[in-house]
Amino acid sequence: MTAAEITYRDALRQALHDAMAADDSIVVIGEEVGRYGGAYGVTKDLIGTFGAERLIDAPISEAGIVGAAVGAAMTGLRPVAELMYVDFLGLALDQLANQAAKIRTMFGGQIGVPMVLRTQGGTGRSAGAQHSQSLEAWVMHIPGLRLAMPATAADAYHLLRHSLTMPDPVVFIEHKALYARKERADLAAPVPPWGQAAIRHAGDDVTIVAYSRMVHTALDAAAQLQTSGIGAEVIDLRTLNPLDVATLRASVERTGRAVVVSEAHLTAGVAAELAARIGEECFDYLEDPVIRIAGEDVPVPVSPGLEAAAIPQPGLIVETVRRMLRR
Amino acid sequence: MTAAEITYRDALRQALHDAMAADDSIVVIGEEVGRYGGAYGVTKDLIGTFGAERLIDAPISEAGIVGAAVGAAMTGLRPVAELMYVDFLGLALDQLANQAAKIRTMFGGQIGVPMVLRTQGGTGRSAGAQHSQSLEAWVMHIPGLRLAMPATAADAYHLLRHSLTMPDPVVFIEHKALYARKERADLAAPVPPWGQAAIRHAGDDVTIVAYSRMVHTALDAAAQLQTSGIGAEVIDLRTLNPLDVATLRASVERTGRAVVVSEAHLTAGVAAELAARIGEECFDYLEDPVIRIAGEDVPVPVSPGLEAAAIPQPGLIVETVRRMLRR
Amino acid sequence: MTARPNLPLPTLYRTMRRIRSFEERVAELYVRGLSAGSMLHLSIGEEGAAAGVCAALRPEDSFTTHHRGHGIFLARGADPNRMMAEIAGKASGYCAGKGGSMHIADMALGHLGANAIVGGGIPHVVGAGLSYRRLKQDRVSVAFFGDGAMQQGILYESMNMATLWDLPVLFVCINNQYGMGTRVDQATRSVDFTQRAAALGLATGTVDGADVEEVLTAAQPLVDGARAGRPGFLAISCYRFYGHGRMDKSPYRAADEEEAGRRRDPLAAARLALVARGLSSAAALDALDAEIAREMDASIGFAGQAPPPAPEALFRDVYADGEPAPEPLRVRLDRVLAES
Amino acid sequence: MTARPNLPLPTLYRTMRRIRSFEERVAELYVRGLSAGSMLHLSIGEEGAAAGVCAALRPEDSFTTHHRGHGIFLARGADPNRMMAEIAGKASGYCAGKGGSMHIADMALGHLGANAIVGGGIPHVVGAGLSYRRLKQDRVSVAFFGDGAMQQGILYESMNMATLWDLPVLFVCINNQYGMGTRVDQATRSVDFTQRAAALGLATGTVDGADVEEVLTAAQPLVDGARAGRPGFLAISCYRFYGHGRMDKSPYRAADEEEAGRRRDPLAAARLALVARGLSSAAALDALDAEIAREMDASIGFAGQAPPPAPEALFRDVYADGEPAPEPLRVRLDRVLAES
Ligand SMILES: Cc1ncc(C[n+]2csc(CCOP(=O)(O)OP(=O)(O)O)c2C)c(N)n1
Ligand SMILES: Cc1ncc(C[n+]2csc(CCOP(=O)(O)OP(=O)(O)O)c2C)c(N)n1
Ligand SMILES: [Mg+2]
Ligand SMILES: [Mg+2]
Repeated sequence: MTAAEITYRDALRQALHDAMAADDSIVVIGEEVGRYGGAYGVTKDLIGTFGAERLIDAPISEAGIVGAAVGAAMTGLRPVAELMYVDFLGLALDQLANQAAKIRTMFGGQIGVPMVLRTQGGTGRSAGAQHSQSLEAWVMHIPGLRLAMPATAADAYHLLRHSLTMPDPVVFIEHKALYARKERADLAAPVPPWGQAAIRHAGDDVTIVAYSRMVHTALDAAAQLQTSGIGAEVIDLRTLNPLDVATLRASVERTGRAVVVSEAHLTAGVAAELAARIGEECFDYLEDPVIRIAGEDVPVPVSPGLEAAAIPQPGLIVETVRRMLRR
Repeated sequence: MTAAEITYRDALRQALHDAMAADDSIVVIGEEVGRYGGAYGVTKDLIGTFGAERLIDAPISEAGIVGAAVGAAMTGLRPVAELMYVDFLGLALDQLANQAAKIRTMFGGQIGVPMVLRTQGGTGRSAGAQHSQSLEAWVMHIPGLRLAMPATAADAYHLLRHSLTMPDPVVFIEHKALYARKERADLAAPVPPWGQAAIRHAGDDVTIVAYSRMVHTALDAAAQLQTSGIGAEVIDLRTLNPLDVATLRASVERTGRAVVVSEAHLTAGVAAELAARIGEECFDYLEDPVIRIAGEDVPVPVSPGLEAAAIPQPGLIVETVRRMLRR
Repeated sequence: MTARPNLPLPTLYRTMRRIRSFEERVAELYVRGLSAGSMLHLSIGEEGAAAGVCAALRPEDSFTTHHRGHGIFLARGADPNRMMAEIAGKASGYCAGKGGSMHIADMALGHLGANAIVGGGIPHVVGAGLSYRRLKQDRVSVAFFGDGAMQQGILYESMNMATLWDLPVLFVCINNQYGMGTRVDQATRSVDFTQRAAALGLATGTVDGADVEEVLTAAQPLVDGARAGRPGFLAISCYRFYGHGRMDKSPYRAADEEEAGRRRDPLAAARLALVARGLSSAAALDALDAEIAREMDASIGFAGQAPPPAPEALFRDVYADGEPAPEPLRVRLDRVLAES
Repeated sequence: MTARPNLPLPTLYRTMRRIRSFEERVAELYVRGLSAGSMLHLSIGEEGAAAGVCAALRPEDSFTTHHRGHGIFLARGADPNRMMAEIAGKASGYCAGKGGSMHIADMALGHLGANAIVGGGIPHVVGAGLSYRRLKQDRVSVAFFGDGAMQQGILYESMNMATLWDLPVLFVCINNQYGMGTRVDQATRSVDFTQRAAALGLATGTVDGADVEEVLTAAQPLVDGARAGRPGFLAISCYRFYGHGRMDKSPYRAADEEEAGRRRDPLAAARLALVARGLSSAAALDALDAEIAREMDASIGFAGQAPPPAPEALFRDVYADGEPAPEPLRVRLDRVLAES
């Protein structure tokens, strides 16, 4: 297969399609995943190919959906439970964090829970405070849960395919503002293995760490910085559990400066973990404090202007890097 | 009133008693809070004083309990919703994080949700992976929620009294291993205001930041370090929202070294936020990286030996500080 | 529809017309690109439920709604200008432009809030009921939600607490036959929702939302019962005339089903009845409709002109005034970068 | 109790005696300070429910239990030694000492897990039902839970999914009249739980847990129905003879109530019936009881001797073998401190 234009949405659908074609035990359980084709169209037409037995339209019962997936994963299926919005995690977190995440440990290793929780988050649609959150920190904090947050169509495809082969529960968080994003990608071409970050833009002056949609925000900033001769290395983490500390280290030891970018609220968010890690691992190499640029600590407002102001924009990253480098 | 011996448990009960006596609008809603007197005895006998109309025994419906408290807080009462274990947050987090925390913002400031969510967490009873967690990071990450985690009986009393006067939702997390802890305290004596940390042990060589039960673990370590002439300053944060950055700064700028201690899982936990903050705010003063000593990234096992090994112990803090100071 | 001169059909018609006229303007607001986003859920076809139930309430009563709550709030006397401004995300909206269509609320009119979480607002009325009883206030609180919420666990926890504590609470399920693309019988085998409520000890009723007078007639005793401490549940059957949201063309519904469904029109029925009973004339109703249309047109103009929230509003109202507020990113960065 | 020679009463008696005898030893384990913690929930008084329902299952069927699940697992043939070792937090326990009393599980015997979250294990049987149907396996999955779980929303979501999808699932509520200190009628106004399940379309049954044969008789058709794709719900009434947990002396229960409750003893009843029907003799039963007592005494010895988990076990089984494991604090600190 050669490179072709594909959207993040279609890459996800392709991944589900290919995985389901290859593995009979995969079923998708969620609201509107079948006939409707998914609130954001990711599962469109899959029911035609795989039938209602494998694309299971569920009632509006988030806790039940995730709980059912846990039981199915323990008894021979590989369920993909879909939460329409990551904001609904609060309804199903007991089943995810107390059940799926802990069963292998609590039961002394006799059984695992090979399920994937697919969901999407982030701002961009004026969807308001209950439909625009980035709650990955809740998941990253819980041992037993793998966590992937793809930024590109190629990663959307490969990380989802890989998630559907893993022995432990994976939370797979997409970004609503990326679904329509097109890129030239050869889905047959290899990508870095699960758990390894990718350097999306090389540079020696500063390391910008991001994931999901913020990778593109960081790349915009890097491009602007380039024009004024500043080399920003942009690292796309791809997965948050495991976290690729080695790649972060190698980059920051070289650049001596790090900016971490996350769309989630600043306080106690993923950016804090990244800053703490880099601070620990690269202390002797840092010429400046690790700077966090993250979502404001406010519920996301519906008003478009305020919504955009609530999350990191390229301009602020550029300005921050300039100030760090004093140029 | 002069100093008398009082337990953390009794201080909490006294706070509820005094607050309810002073404010008719306060009601307690939770499982076993009335006749039973609370799973850990905190509300013991209060039903006798205030009656079943104010100590409301609820069915086992965590989401409903918190949701009812939200509605009550919007309509004239000041409810104290009790979750028997913080581990049950996953059942009620939608009502806490999507409702209570966001209502003031989403509704443009026309109404607040003056409720207190009382709960308890931590290890110490071989209660297993679903009854031993420290999930404060989930709460700290969400704008709109105040967060208090008292370490002493005096703070248990005053922080709870203060929580019951606040205009916004407060999550008040007690520690199961502290309930029986006795201290000499004069509850009439003033304590630092809400949002201000307390220095529990003075020292110039290193700053140890902790909260809740880990304050006592840090104090044990500080005492041992003292004997070998190392001065460790132990800061008890008392509240995590707001976070008293000024006190952290002042101390670390003086000591040049910081160790943050938390019983919660290391990754994406409160210790990460503290390390990131100190790294940002005190960069030029730090002679060593900010070191995080936190709970291991594993579900808490029931076996007593493994349970103790899963959380920070004084010895590790002492050893770590010695290595930082090379003595 | 037999004559019930004691029922305020003219008023109910007016309320329903205002709702439909408003919702049509919401659609227009979106088309004109003036709405904040596209998550707009219209209640066209459900006017009978909103008007009928709200007519059974007193001004001091309160309620929460689901995401499809414009009509219910209008039935309670909302100002279309402030509603439309909120849907446009403007500062003069009911929620200062921060809540939008799915989070409209107004304490002055007893609106404890619309909710974007299916079932999210249901337990709040249980809490309101606790307040009213404890504060000795003679008030009822009503939770409005859709058929989809019948499959959310929180509903059962809430109904059980309401009966356990004898609260002045009413649960109203507006069954418009669909939850997004899922027909109600595709979400459950038990479409007679009243049995579930009855099994938990609630007084129940079920009614056709196409007849606004029937709705009021069914709602009144349940509201009165709730006021007396007997919580109730009312299932109102109607049809969602259009898509789930603005982007949804309902490809999952057959044309003839939609046609039949749209014939269950509470407005058309009320209009016929008013004329048949000589309570009004086609001409008078046309004039009324036109007057309402002008009022609603004006709301679009108002929303269009209204100023957006000021940038500093982002950090306002996260906590109460005077309490420590969130530190803006720029302020933090200025401090941190100034030093290093 | 009328004679039902076709029912295996001797076996049921043996099962119930083993449960009670084991639970008595769990209490002893705690008193001897050998248990891992004090959160031990005994099922004394509930043996009829465990023995009766499990007798209606096939070996390939699966189940989840609540926190009071020792008896159910024993009824499925659990090894008392490995159970007691787990309750003591020892490496040779069913869960390597990591789960303890509230998290015993054993895939070999179809035990999908006990749960410390009230209601937590209920949806898992829905998932198991989905697997069995999709994998064309003729198996049933049963969720055991207490009366307290009847107030957890997840139960309703689970029952609805089970009927919607025609799953081979059975929900069994062991109503021991209390949830901690809350009597069932203090948690709800509707104590006939079967109505709630019926309202969601489940086949229902209700039975007195003091008569183990009645339990089996009531459970069998529901299990068979579930196997045929008709999910069921069985409410079993019994009495929690002792406190909620080891620390609870049940001060909230009147002495006479407890006395009456303890007279609802499935073991005593079965014993009488066995002798009355000439299926056994007092002497034979005494001998059996003594033999079981020895077996259970041995389990305490086994648990006492058993080695605790090795320290490195802390980092094992968080993820599958061969997958990246959590980095121990000390390893991280050694690296970080070595550098700076
Ligand atoms: C907890 C939750 N789950 C899913 C959604 C996505 N969603 C929004 S509306 C809707 C359908 C709701 O159907 P119903 O309750 O019948 O209300 P209606 O839209 O028909 O008025 C869904 C699934 C949500 N907003 N919240
Ligand atoms: C979600 C949740 N809420 C509360 C608790 C605390 N708790 C443990 S057992 C129990 C009572 C359960 O009663 P029931 O379901 O009747 O089971 P029983 O103990 O009577 O067997 C409670 C409230 C819990 N473990 N999980
Ligand atoms: Mg609907
Ligand atoms: Mg019980």
